[in-house]
Parts: sequence; structure tokens; C-alpha cells
Amino acid sequence: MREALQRGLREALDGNPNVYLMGEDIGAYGGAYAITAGFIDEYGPERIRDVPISENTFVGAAIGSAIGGLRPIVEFMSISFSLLAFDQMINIGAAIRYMSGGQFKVPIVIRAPTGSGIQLAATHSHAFENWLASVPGFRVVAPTTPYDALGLLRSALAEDNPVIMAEHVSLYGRRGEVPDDRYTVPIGKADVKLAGSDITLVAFAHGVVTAFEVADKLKERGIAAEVIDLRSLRPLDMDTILKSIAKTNRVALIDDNWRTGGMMAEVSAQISEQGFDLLDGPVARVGGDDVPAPYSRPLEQLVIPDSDRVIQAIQKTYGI
Amino acid sequence: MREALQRGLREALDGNPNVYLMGEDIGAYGGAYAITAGFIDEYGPERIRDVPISENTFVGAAIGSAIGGLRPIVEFMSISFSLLAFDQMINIGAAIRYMSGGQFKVPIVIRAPTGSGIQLAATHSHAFENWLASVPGFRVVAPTTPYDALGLLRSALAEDNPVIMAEHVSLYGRRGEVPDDRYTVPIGKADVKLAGSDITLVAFAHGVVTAFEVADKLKERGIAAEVIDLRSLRPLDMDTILKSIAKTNRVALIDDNWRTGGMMAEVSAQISEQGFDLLDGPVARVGGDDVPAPYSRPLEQLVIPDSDRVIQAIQKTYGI
Amino acid sequence: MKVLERAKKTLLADLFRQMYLIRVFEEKCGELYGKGLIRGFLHLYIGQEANAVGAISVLRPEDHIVTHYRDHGHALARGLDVNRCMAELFGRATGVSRGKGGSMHLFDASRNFYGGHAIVGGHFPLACGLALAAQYKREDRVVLVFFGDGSVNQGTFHEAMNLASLWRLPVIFYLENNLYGMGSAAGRVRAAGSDFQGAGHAYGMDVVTVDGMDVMAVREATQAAAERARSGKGPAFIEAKTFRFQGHSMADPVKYRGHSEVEHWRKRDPLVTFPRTLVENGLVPEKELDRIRKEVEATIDEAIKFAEDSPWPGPEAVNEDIYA
Amino acid sequence: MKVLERAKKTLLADLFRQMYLIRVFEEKCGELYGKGLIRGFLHLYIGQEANAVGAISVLRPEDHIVTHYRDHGHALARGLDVNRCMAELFGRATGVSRGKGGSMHLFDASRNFYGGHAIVGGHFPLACGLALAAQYKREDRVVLVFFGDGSVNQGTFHEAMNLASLWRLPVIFYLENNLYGMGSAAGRVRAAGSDFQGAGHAYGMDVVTVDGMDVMAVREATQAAAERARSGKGPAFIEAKTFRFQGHSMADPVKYRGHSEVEHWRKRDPLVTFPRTLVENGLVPEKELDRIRKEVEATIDEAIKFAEDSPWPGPEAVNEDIYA
Ligand SMILES: Cc1ncc(C[n+]2csc(CCOP(=O)(O)OP(=O)(O)O)c2C)c(N)n1
Ligand SMILES: Cc1ncc(C[n+]2csc(CCOP(=O)(O)OP(=O)(O)O)c2C)c(N)n1
Ligand SMILES: [Mg+2]
Ligand SMILES: [Mg+2]
Repeated sequence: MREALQRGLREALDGNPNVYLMGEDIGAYGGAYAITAGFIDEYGPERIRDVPISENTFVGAAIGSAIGGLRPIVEFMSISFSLLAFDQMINIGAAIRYMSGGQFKVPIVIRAPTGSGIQLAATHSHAFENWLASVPGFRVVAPTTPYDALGLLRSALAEDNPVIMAEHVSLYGRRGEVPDDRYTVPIGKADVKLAGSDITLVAFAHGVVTAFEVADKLKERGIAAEVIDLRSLRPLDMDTILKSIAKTNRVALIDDNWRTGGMMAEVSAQISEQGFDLLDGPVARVGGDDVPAPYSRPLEQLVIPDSDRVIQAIQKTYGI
Repeated sequence: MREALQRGLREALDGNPNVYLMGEDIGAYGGAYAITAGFIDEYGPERIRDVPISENTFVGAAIGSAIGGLRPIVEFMSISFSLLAFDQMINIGAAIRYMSGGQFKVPIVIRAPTGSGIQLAATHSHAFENWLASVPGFRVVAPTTPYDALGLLRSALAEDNPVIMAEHVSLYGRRGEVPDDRYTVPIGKADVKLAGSDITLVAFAHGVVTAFEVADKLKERGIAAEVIDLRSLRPLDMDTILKSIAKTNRVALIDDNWRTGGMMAEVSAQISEQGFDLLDGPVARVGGDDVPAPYSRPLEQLVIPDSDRVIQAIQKTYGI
Repeated sequence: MKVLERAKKTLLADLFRQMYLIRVFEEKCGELYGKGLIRGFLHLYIGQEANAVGAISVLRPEDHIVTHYRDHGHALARGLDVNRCMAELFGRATGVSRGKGGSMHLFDASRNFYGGHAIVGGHFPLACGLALAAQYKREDRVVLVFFGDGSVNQGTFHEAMNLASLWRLPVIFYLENNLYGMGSAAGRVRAAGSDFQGAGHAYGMDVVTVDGMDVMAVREATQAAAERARSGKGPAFIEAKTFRFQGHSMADPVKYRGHSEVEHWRKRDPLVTFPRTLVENGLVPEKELDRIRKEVEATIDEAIKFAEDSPWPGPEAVNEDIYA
Repeated sequence: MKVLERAKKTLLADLFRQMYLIRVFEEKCGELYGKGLIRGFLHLYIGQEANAVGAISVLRPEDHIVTHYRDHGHALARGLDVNRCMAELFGRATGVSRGKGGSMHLFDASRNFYGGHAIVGGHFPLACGLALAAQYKREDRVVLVFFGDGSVNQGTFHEAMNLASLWRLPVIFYLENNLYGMGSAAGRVRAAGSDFQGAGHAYGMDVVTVDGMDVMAVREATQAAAERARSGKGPAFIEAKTFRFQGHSMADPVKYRGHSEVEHWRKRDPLVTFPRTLVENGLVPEKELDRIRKEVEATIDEAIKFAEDSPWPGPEAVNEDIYA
């Protein structure tokens, strides 16, 4: 995924002189997750802008520069640090267009490493993209594959609205096919990543990896799972989900993050509103444990739902 | 409700010398919503502490003082400003006990005026208590009546954990019976505010006011609604809700805040998980419009769901 | 006096006109709030007029302005349409922000007026960002940002000062030190007290102190600051000593300060001192000032009528303006 | 030198012992990280030992300590159990934070050691709050908070400095200026450059600069700061000039600084200079230092063994420690 993101960022920089990158240590250091390694030599410090450790202000300044006509791409070192910038993101980034009666555009992409699994403990492991996905004014995407990462980044850069791109830290090293052409992946379209007829598995980001493991295990038992990757958390593509459920009559939702109030609460609520009659039983929702992320490896692994936990939930709910 | 809160705060100050109040302009000014009017003369500036406009730090300092053995009660001028303090609240307030393996207690009450309806527009009208209610480590309450406000405040002050008390701005002037004795309202217990057999209405804070209007209108048509006031957003009391639905087989959820990703998404998801077979149809969820809050009165009134909107949703869902 | 005499008489008359326009606008707003025609939070600018008028009068049309919720004065001084400003406060469709922003959120892109922001300290980053855009695109613009003494305690102040100075952004930080943030006297919430002379030190910035009750002094200080910012030397910082005569907002019973303090400042009311000086020095005759007064009053009456007659936004407006 | 001669020899030997303990602990951590036995983010303190050891050595047991993620040195200098610190890094149940915190989140309430915080600038408010509690309860304690040059740009620094100074809180702000925050040289991200002399000005605070490679100088400065804080005069601010010899964390390829800069600082390595001075001045004989070295190395070996032999936290631990 790293290379796909790098390609997308380079394209953006090459294609539009008003595109610039901003973030903590994205220059000489190369970025916390090395996404921008080497960029500073190619594009110089004016376009690859290192900033002081001042999340609220640097993100706010990027938003301001977008309002002023530039097209910034901002990187958080971790979505956990975005908590410091929520005021600027929500009260200006998402709201200034509305508050001004439509006078301003905010063409900004905010990239944020998110999620757990690499033992960073409670202050560096939580995912807040679900909260941001409830804010009108934002679009929120969360790619799973290199293909989607590049395609979604291109779409984000074609938007005149703030787009949050949540990048799961455990997926940066993930490989996958990426064609040479300038394809895009539309924001707001979920993707059927695996076709199946017996049960629908809905997930995003690292949850999709788990969903595939679940599908493999179910297959051994002759159950064909359909895997839907949300890709876009706002807007949500309920059509794709409902179409699938119409076929399978069963659904399990998978999310790594805190279960309570998580992204899948909304998906579940919408499924029961719009697809109540399609279902053979309740929605099986599997989320991460409602605890601050522990450091210790066995504990962290217990907290993140694995395929077994999903399979148990499916068995309990649907008896399959 | 204002008087009930004042009584609770005075009791706390009188009963424990380590209780102090902290907030912007809670002293000489008397507080943005006049909850602490006159307190400074009674208790002095050491216990009624005005702070600079530095939300992240004053809340963090209050949390620190709680860890250090005091029992602070903090007031935000608006829950909107809590966005500035999310880092301290979540990364220290909710997490330090866990990160340290249980070594510290954080006995703090954070009071925050929330909600819309008084034309304060997009930066002062949103409710973020649902986000906070998804954070392990917090307890979150949202009273509707003076009775509950006092009872919940007492319980919050008996807790050794951070408790967020979301106070809806349109309820401060609300009147109601408050007995003289030292009753408490437990955190984590919903309240059946009106008994009925035909449909369950679940709401909290200002939504309960709407629910009563709905119940009145339904009554005219011979439909007996049961009104459940959540009171506590974390932990959620699903038992009370499910018991009601077992009787009514129908449920409508009412929330003023953004519908997408709102508090009621979680309630809906849990209802379908735990009460799927109890329901005659899908959960009818009614939320505020997914827009930044507009200033203009007619627009703001359109955004906040009223009883008619709830009734329409009920009709559409259950045909009653 | 020298400054006064060098100035063109039409300019002097116009400065008076603008200050008086703001004064009458604000007085009427207070009344209209009492009648429930204006709602939400309303913060009046009465007493501080010389700041908005003086500072903005030396800017160019292409310069940017950012301010906080006490924004009527800045909006009017920037030449935003009076009718549409009033209509915004009424929440009407014809308002500068289509009725969606209200008093605290006046915007006008066509005048490079970027709000009207109600999170204290929340507009500093925006000012930096607009300046960054100008600098990046090699545009010859400066950004003027107004803020209050209370906002200096907010973390964004520190972060934005550092960023602006580090990157030599063309920002004029204009502090309207009216000595109070709501009920908090500046010295009660700021370790270094109510004097902001040293507030730029840690960012390598000097602070120029100016009398915020003197429109000509404000002009001079802002002119110098704008030249500095324009020349690429980086941001400038002005502290204007000023005072709001009324409460923080319409909800404020003003129990935290004494009558004598208010009286002391009222003697320096720019709407008293400036016209007096103009007349006494034979620069603008009283008759001309009277004509201006009448004209302004008529303008405001008309604005109120315009607002009252304006339509409410239709229900379709709810879902407009969220996405571009 | 005078300071040295006045000091008790056992104290000098102990200061060396502590610094050496940290050094060996950190070197081993680096190795163990390479083997995957320690995971997550790991920030080594190598080069900065004189700061933790010197500053903490003048505190009293009842004083509070707060620090950031580069916390092993502070924890060990505070006397946290070496075994349990190592076990924490291994994620074991016997760790100081029961394995839940890891390297960045060491805590020990019994030693008034309040962490280990991984949000840059996020621990300033905590330091203020602990100091407020002490002040409120009229307790005779001070709070010592360690932080880095990068964190000074965070808004909480400004807010906390103001609050501490305004309320005269007994806090010692101890800046370990190691010249870099990750890959950012202090002067590249701070308008006023890499010298922090003026950083307290806006809060009415003087900054005392000290050589952070000299444990005795650190002691002296901290002693004076503690006295000031204890006497009710309010917070004190120390800037220690120091250097981390290794990368920011184990993930850092250290491409942003040159070899010669590192070499320059290595000459001032407190683990080289301090023992040399002790021996050359006949204060502690080389033999005694050698004995200490062996003892320390054995201690660390034992700690590693303790950690390796310690149990993992059981599954029940997941849901413990969330609520009191
Ligand atoms: C983040 C935040 N905290 C608190 C408030 C409430 N509030 C609005 S104005 C104000 C006082 C600001 O004072 P100052 O900066 O001096 O400006 P002035 O009102 O005097 O013009 C406060 C506390 C707010 N709007 N935003
Ligand atoms: C709010 C926040 N932003 C960014 C980071 C990532 N980060 C961790 S340490 C660090 C550098 C801090 O430098 P400094 O304060 O000088 O301390 P040092 O590491 O040099 O000891 C950064 C940027 C973080 N942990 N928290
Ligand atoms: Mg003020
Ligand atoms: Mg550093």
C-alpha cells in the first residue's frame, strides 16, 4: 500500500503546482511510516512542509490554505493526534462552507495512520475515523488494498471538500495489483471483494483481512461468504450491502475498533431500517473490546477480533 | 434544572473540602448559563476557580488534580469546546488508569452544556456526548429532569471515575419536583418516564421532551406509548429497553443530534442484536439532520426532529 | 495632529462615517435583540470602533481579513453590505451567510472577509493558512487577524505565532485588548498581566502598542505593520488598548467591573473625541458631520427594513452548502 | 570542581551507578528490540542520563514526577524496580504497569512517578494538576516535569506555563533540549531558534540554562528550582543542553543529522566524563567504579531474566483496570 500512496502523492504534486504536503517530519525524516521518504529531495521544502508539533494549528493552517486556493495533503503521524485538531477539522474544515452560506471550498486531503496491532498502547492505537464519519461536511475513506488506496486518493484529490483518509497501520506493507492507468475508485462505493451467497461479511481496512480469513474458514465448511469492503465510511454505500443481504439473508459486521458506538453500529442500524425483512436473524456485529488498547502482545491480540470470534458470532446468530 | 444542579454542587462543596469547581468565568461572571452565580462569594476563588481560555490544559489540570487527590467538578461553557480538550479527556482522563495497570483513580465530574435550539449555529450547537459515550473509562450521563440532574450528580460525585454530565441547554430552565432527602439516581439505569403498552419511545435529554409530545399525540389516537429516558449513555441500560419492547413489540428512538453515527445507532444495533425476535418491524430511528447547525430559526427548527417527524416515522414503520 | 492635517478631509469624514455606522448599527442590534428579532449570541462592538475602521482603512481590497465573533465592526468597516449584514443577524435568506451563520459568523468572499469565528482562538490557524496560500502563490496580500486579550491564553495563539514567525507569513496580528474576556480581567487569567508588550518575545516578534481609541493612531500602526508583512519580513503584532462599553454579550449582567472604570473609558469614546477634534481643528465642519449622521441613521433604518422584509431561507436551504 | 569536592563520595559513586544503570539498560533494550522481545515504539535515553539522574537526585520521595515517552531514564533514576521496568517493556504481568503500558507508559504510584506519556505536550496539564492538588492541600511537594524541545511548540506548553505561573504552582519545568524532535532540528520548527532562553518570558518566568551532560550542574540547577517552587514563588524553568546519541526511536534511520555533530556530543558523554573526573580527582577509585559496573551489569542481566521468566498477563487482565 505504501508504494500506491507514494505514487498517488507524486502524481498530485506533479500534476498541480498548488498541491503541497504538510505534516510532522514528512521531510528529512521521511514520515513516521516512511510514506514520504525521499520526497523532500524531489520537491523541496516548500512543497514538502515539515511543521512544528502543533496539530491543531498546522491542520488549521492547511485548511486555511485550502480556503485560500491551495490543495494541501496533510499527514497526521497518528489519528490519535487528530484529537488535538478536532476543533479545526470540525469547526472550520467541515463547517465553514455551511456557516458562510456556501462561499468557500475546502479542498484538503487529511491522511491519518489509524488502528492497532503493533503494540503502541492506549494513546496511539485507537481509531477515530468513525467519529469523523458522522460529521457532515467530511468524506471519510479507509482503503484496504493498494488498488483502492491509489484510486481513492485520486478521487479525494478531485474533490473540493475535506476528505479524511484513514490508513490502517498494519496495511502499509500490504501488496496487491495496481494497474498503470489513471483509474479512480469513487468515494461512496463499497466493493464486493469476494462473491458469495450464504452470508454477507461487511468490513473495512484491517477488518477486511479478517473477513477473508473468516470466508476461508467458512468455505471449508461449505459456506460461501460474500465480503464487502466499505472503503468509504461517509458516504456509506448501503445499496451494495442491502443487495448482498437480499441474496444471503445473513450479515456479520466486523470492525477492529471499540465495538460500542463504532462504525458498525451505524451500519447495523441502517441495515435493520432498510433491510429488516431481508434478514433471517439479527445482525451479527463483531467489534474490538471496549477497553483502552493494552501494550502487551497477548492482550492486544485478544482485544482485536479475529476470525474465530467472528465465526462464533455467526454460529451463535445464524446457527451456521 | 438549574436549581437542582446548584443544590448538588453546593452539597458537594459543603460535604468535602477537596471538592472544587473549575471553569471559564464560573466565578465573578457566574458561569455562561449562570449555574454558579453567587458561588464565588460563598466559597471563594480557591474553590470556585476561574481559568484562562485554555480548554485542553484546564481540563487536563483538573484531571491531574483528581489523580493527585482532589475531586474537581469542571464546567465547559459548551460541549463544542470540549473538542479542544479531547486529547486530555480521552488520552489521560479515560486511559491513565488502564495504561498504568490500575494505579490511579480519576474522580472527576465534567459538566458540559450541549445541544441546539437556541440559535448558536454550527460551532456551538452540536452534541458530542455520544462520542464520549463510546470511550471506555468514561461514564456519561444526560439528565432530563431536575430530579435526575441532582440524583445523577450525586452518583457522579460518589464515583472514582471520570463522569461526563451532558446538560442540554434548553433544559436549564425546566422545572420539576425535587425531594428534600439525599436520594441518588444510579448511573447506568434508564428510567421509564411514562408507562405504556403499544410502543416504546427511547430518548434522552431534550429528546424526552419530544417523546412526551409524541406520546400525547399518540394517546389521542388511542395508542399508549412507553417513554424511556436513557439518562445514562454509558453504561447503557439495555435491560429496561428490552423489557419494554418485549411488551410493546415496537420501538422508536429519538435523538436531536446528527442521526448518522449518533447515540441511537448503538441503541438500535443492540436492540436488533438482543431483541430481534421481540420486534414487529424495524427499529424506527429519528435523529437530527446531518448538517452543521444553521443559525436561522426556521432552519434550526427543521433540523431538530419534532414530534411530527417521529410520528411519521412510526407510521411508516409500524403502520400505526 | 500632524497626521490629521496631512490626511485628506474626505478621508477624515469617511472614517467618522464608518465609526458612526458601526455605532448606530450596534445600538440598534441591542434593541432588536431585546425584541427577539436577533437571537443566539450577540456581541456588540460599541467603544472599539476605531480599531476596525482604522486598521481596515489602510488595507487593500485584495488583502484578507479574519476575525472572531465580535465581528460586526470589522464586517462593516470592510464594506460588507449593511443590509445583508443586518439580514444575517435576522437569519434571513438575504444575509451575507444566507442566514446560516448569524451574528458570530459573518462572511463575504467577495470582500476577502473570512469570518466571524466563534471558537476563541480558533481563527488563528485560518489566518496563517490564508497567509501561507498568498505566500506560496507569490501574491502580494497580507492577512489581518483581529483577536481579543482572552484568546492569547489559548494554545492556538502560541502555535500560530510560532508558525507565522517561523515561515515569515504575511500576517498582521491585531490584538484588541479591551481588558476583559467575558468577566475575566486580562490580568486575572494571564500570568504576565494585562499588558501584552512581551507576548511576541518568544516568537521573535515585537509588539507595537497603540491607542485603540484613536483611529488615526490605529491607521499609522497598521500601515507600518502591513508594510512589514508585505515586504516579506514576516508577521507583525499590534496591541491596541481599547474597551467595550457594554457587556460581553447580551446575556452579560456586567457584575465584574465597576462603573468608574467604564466612565473613565467613555471619556475616550472615539465617537466623541474624533468628531470633536475634526470640528475644533476646522477639518470637517459640524454641519457636515450632522449630514453624515443623518445619512447613516437612514442607512441603518433601511437595513432593518430590508432585513425585516427579507424572506426566511426555504427548507431546501437546510441541505445546501454542506458539500461543494 | 568545588561542587564535586563538597559532595559525599558515596553520593558521587551512586550518581555514576545510576547513570551507568540507565546506559546499560538502554543498550540492552536496543538489542532486545532487535530480537522482537520488546515491541511497539522504543525511545532510548542514551546520552541524556545526567539529566534524569541529576534532577531526580535532589527531589524528595514525596515529590511528583511526570515525563514523556522517553521515560526509562527517569523511571530508573526515581528508583523504580529494574526488574519490573524490564518486564513492562516485555509486556509481562509483572511489569510496573502490568504490561499494559509498555515502554512509553511506565508508572509507579508508590514512587510518585506519574508516567510515561506519549502524546507530545500532553503531560504538561497533568503536571499542573498534580501541583494544584499539592498546593490546594497545602502539601509540601513539588512536581518535576521533563519534556523535549519539540514539545515547546505544542499549545499545551503555552497554556500550562501560563496556568502554572498565574497560580504559582510548584512545578519545575525541566526541558531536555536534545536539539531534535524526531528529525526536526529545534531551530527548524521554532521561530526563536534552538535556544530557549526566552521561552518563559511571556509567563514572567526566567529560564535557567544548564549543561545537561554534567550531572552535578544539573543537580545544582534543580536544587535551586525546587527551592523556588517549594517556597511558593511559583514554577521554575530549566533548559538543559543535551543530546541523544541514537535515533529518535528504533525506527529512525537518523538521516537528518551528521556524524560530526554526534561525535562532538559523544565527547561529552557523561558516562565518559563523569567517571574520568571522579578518578582523576581521586574521589572514587577506578576499582570501585569497576565494581559498580559489574554489579549494574549483573542487575540488568537479572532484570532480563526476570522479564523473560515472568508470566504474560492472563486474558482476565483485558477488562481489568478500566474503572475504579
Ligand atoms: C474555545 C472557546 N472557549 C470559550 C468560549 C466562550 N467565550 C466566548 S468569547 C469569550 C471571551 C473572549 O475574550 P476576548 O478574547 O478578550 O475577546 P472579547 O470578547 O473581549 O472581544 C469566551 C470565554 C468560546 N467561544 N470558545
Ligand atoms: C501530539 C503528538 N504529535 C506527534 C507525536 C509523534 N512524536 C513522538 S516524539 C516526537 C518528537 C518530540 O521531540 P522532543 O519533544 O524534542 O522530545 P525528544 O524525543 O527529543 O526527547 C514526535 C513528533 C506524538 N507522540 N504526539
Ligand atoms: Mg477582551
Ligand atoms: Mg528533542
